[in-house]
Amino acid sequence: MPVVTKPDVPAVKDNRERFLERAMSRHHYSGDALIEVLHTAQELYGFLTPALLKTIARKLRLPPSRVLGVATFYHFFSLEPKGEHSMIVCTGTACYVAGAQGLMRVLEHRCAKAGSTSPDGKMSVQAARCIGSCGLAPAVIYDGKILPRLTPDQLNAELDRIGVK
Amino acid sequence: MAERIIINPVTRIEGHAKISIYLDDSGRVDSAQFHVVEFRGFEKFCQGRPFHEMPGLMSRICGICPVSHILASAKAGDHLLGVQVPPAAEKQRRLVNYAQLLQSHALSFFHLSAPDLLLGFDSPVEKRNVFGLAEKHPETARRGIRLRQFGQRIVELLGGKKIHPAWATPGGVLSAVSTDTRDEILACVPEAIDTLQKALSTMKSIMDTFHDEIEHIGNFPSLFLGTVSREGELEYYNGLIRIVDGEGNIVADGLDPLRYHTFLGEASEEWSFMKFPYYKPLGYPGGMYRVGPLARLNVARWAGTSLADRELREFKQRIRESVCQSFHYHMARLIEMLHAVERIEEIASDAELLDTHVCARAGQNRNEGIGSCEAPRGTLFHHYTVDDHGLIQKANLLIATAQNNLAINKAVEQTARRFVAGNTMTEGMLNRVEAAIRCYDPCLSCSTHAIGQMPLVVELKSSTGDVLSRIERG
Amino acid sequence: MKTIILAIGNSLRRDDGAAHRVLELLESQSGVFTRSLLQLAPEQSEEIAPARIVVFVDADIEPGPPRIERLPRGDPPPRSPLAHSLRPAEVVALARSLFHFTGQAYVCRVPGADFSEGEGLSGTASRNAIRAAELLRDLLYTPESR
Amino acid sequence: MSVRTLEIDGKAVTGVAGQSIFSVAWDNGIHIPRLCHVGGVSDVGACRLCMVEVEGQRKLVAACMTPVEEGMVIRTNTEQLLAHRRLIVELLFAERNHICAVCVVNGACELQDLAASLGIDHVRLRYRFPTLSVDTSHERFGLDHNRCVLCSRCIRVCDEVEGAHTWDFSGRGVNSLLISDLGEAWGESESCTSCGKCVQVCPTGALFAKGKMVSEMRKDRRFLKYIVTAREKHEWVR
Repeated sequence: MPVVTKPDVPAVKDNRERFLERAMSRHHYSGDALIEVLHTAQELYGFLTPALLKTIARKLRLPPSRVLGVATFYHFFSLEPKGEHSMIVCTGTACYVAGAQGLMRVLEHRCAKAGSTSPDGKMSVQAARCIGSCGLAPAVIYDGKILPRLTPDQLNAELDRIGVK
Repeated sequence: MAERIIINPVTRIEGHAKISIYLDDSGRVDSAQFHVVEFRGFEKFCQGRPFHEMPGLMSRICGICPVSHILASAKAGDHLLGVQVPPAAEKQRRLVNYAQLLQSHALSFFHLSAPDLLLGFDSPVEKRNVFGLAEKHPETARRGIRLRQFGQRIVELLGGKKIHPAWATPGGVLSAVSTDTRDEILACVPEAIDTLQKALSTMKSIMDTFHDEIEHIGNFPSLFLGTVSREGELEYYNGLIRIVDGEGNIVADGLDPLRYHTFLGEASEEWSFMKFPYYKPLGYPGGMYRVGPLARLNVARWAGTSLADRELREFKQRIRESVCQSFHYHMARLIEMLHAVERIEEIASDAELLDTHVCARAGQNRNEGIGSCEAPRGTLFHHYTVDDHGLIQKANLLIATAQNNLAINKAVEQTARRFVAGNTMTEGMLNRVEAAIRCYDPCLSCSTHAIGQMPLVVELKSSTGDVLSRIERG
Repeated sequence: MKTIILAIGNSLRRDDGAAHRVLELLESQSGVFTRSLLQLAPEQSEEIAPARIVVFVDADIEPGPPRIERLPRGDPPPRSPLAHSLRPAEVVALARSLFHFTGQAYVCRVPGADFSEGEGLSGTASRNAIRAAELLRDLLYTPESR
Repeated sequence: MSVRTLEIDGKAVTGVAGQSIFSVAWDNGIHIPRLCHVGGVSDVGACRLCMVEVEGQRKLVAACMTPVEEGMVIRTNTEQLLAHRRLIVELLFAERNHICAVCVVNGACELQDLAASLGIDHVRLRYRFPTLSVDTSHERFGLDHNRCVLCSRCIRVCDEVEGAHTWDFSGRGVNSLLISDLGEAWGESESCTSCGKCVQVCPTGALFAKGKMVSEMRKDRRFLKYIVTAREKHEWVR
């Protein structure tokens, strides 16, 4: 019963529904596994559509409002398509003191506000509370890779390199 | 333009107003402007609110005539629901509307205007006030208070509160009237009628002494707009709009208040925050019209109640055709009050008033609702646009004082022309400029009432902006 | 004979409603009647007539400490009204000439700071309301009036 | 059922094991302020208004979430507690747009009553004035987020008594918002049975019956107890 709308149309057969189903079945469709299932769905689809949430709620026999509540509570889950790349700015105390706000301003100016994606879909920007690398402050995580002791100029150069206009 | 006289009277009470009189080089009055800073927040902050909240919200616009705003608002709500309110509810609404007219007019006549009228415009300012009146005519002053209390009491009995009652709701009203309430109302009627007949006969006996004021305070041709019943009687709650010209000829008749925007335009001027409504076919500012007590008597053929009819006939004979003199607003208020008391008696005697079915229930059936009624100061329109879930998207309020705005300006200008002589300002001139405004009993929407209001300031300025003289009083 | 306290003001204009707060702060006491009003109208002259002491509590736009003043006898200062409310002195003058009021009249001023649209008092007005209530207690709740 | 003897505000009282401090206090006429507790559904300790002092404990405890223990000495009304409560209520007022003068439950609102009883006449904090919507898509009821204090009574009564679990919170912290189902308009919710229980338990005018005007709405504060007693004990007592 494919109710899931596909964020993009794959050339090959889409196995994602099957993977998601398998994840739920592994947890015996238990409501307690909601967060794990949401994780799987997010990894498979990149973001959580209303249709996806509805399917998960029905399979796990949970009220839809709780599923949406959980999905919006954690910053990890996204209800909008993610950008091609992501930058997570650490705004923990050490990074803040070392100038995280300046980095955030650069990203806001050139890409998007924290928590959203640039209009061209190129870059998602997020803020994090302390990533535990205070020695590298201020730090930005670019596609899972730490960019340590970053200055606004270096960040600008990095964005140029990635191709952000 | 050489000199400018500025009267800066009401800054913190009921909005902000200022009068500027412009003199030409020879010291004669060139023009006059009545500036108003009206608090217009209501049209903005009701956006996004459910329309059922509107009567309660709109009643907050004014502490003087909250009932009118509730009624116009509830009627706009009726329109959105597409229902006919139950007869008992309509009777309650009419009753309270008459009661409010009574209390508002009583204050205007007995306490604001009577000192001018009964003591004379040129009597010393120390005595020409409500205390001077209390000294010389204690019985009139006392009666005026009791008449106002009667009106207030009805509003309180039916509305639950005197100042911001919230009892009318889209579809009807909230509760039924008890027999005790009805009896209490009826018991007060005879004294009220007596008070008004006495005041009318006093007023008629002194009318001729005001020849000068009648001729020169706000006497100019204009259109008059008011609501009449299908039979052409005085009507305050539900009727059709009629417009007559300065000679009493009907210019337009049978206009549906729900289509007000097809015949009324709203202009604005940079020197005032208040709108300048006008009659569209005659353009701006040629389409100047007046509303309120005098306008209603001018558009109606009959009052529809016996005592008021007799007075109205006499009034119309006395001044023939249509009445253009603003001064007659005072007399018109007395006749309207008499009519209101007669109608109050009529409604209170009707058994249907006590019916307990007072609210028609329905869901929203339209996206646009218009409600209109006659407020003490004139015709009032509330116009709401709502989304499919009943949330207000746009609200337009056309209030009586705004509709008299052009006429008030004209009256001030004309009065100043007559009573301003040279570069000096006399008490008499000031009195009469204020008297010209007082005819319309303008209500400039509510503000604070704290101690420390700005005094009345009159400034005479030279062309270079120097203050040549200045009068200030509390 | 009784004491009447009239609180005047519009609580939708923030500190303009300070007088109402003063009333709330006063404990009820036998022989003391209180009323909250938006503004004074002629009919208040009849209401206050039977009182021995009447106090008008009102917000004040002039800054300074709250204070209670005795209203002088005699006519109130003249004015030519365009607005629809009366001043305390006017209500008292009416009460004297029409309803045989012979009592003493006071005005209690509660200075405010913020008279914009909205509800709730500013810190200034709140403090002044508390002080004004104390002043009223001193004036009205003296041993002989108990 | 084993009995616990303790002291609340200097008064010797008894409760049964497992009973909350809040409940024992109320049984004994000591009314601890609250916004999130409502008799008939589970407690969550969300509003923090019922915080009390327990002798020998450094931290304040939520009376609704703490079971009574033998020999406890509890104070519910100290200066410190009152100051906390005042601050909590002021925070609630500052957080959203609570305008009593135009509210349907003006005069019968638990938040308003609470503020009055705590002597709050102004808010020391800066108001946030968030732009929040009103949802009147439901045929009979409306939701005004401006007046919501996030007490979650509606969520619990819908879940535990009605069994629909239409409501929940989305987001977190200051961005929390009451949602129905997957965030669609209330009127489009598939799970809502239109029973109106949430409207009755809402302490403010956030959930209201449509068609009510300012100050007109009065909520039935006893109905939930009636339903729950009927369901659990088969006794229909008002």
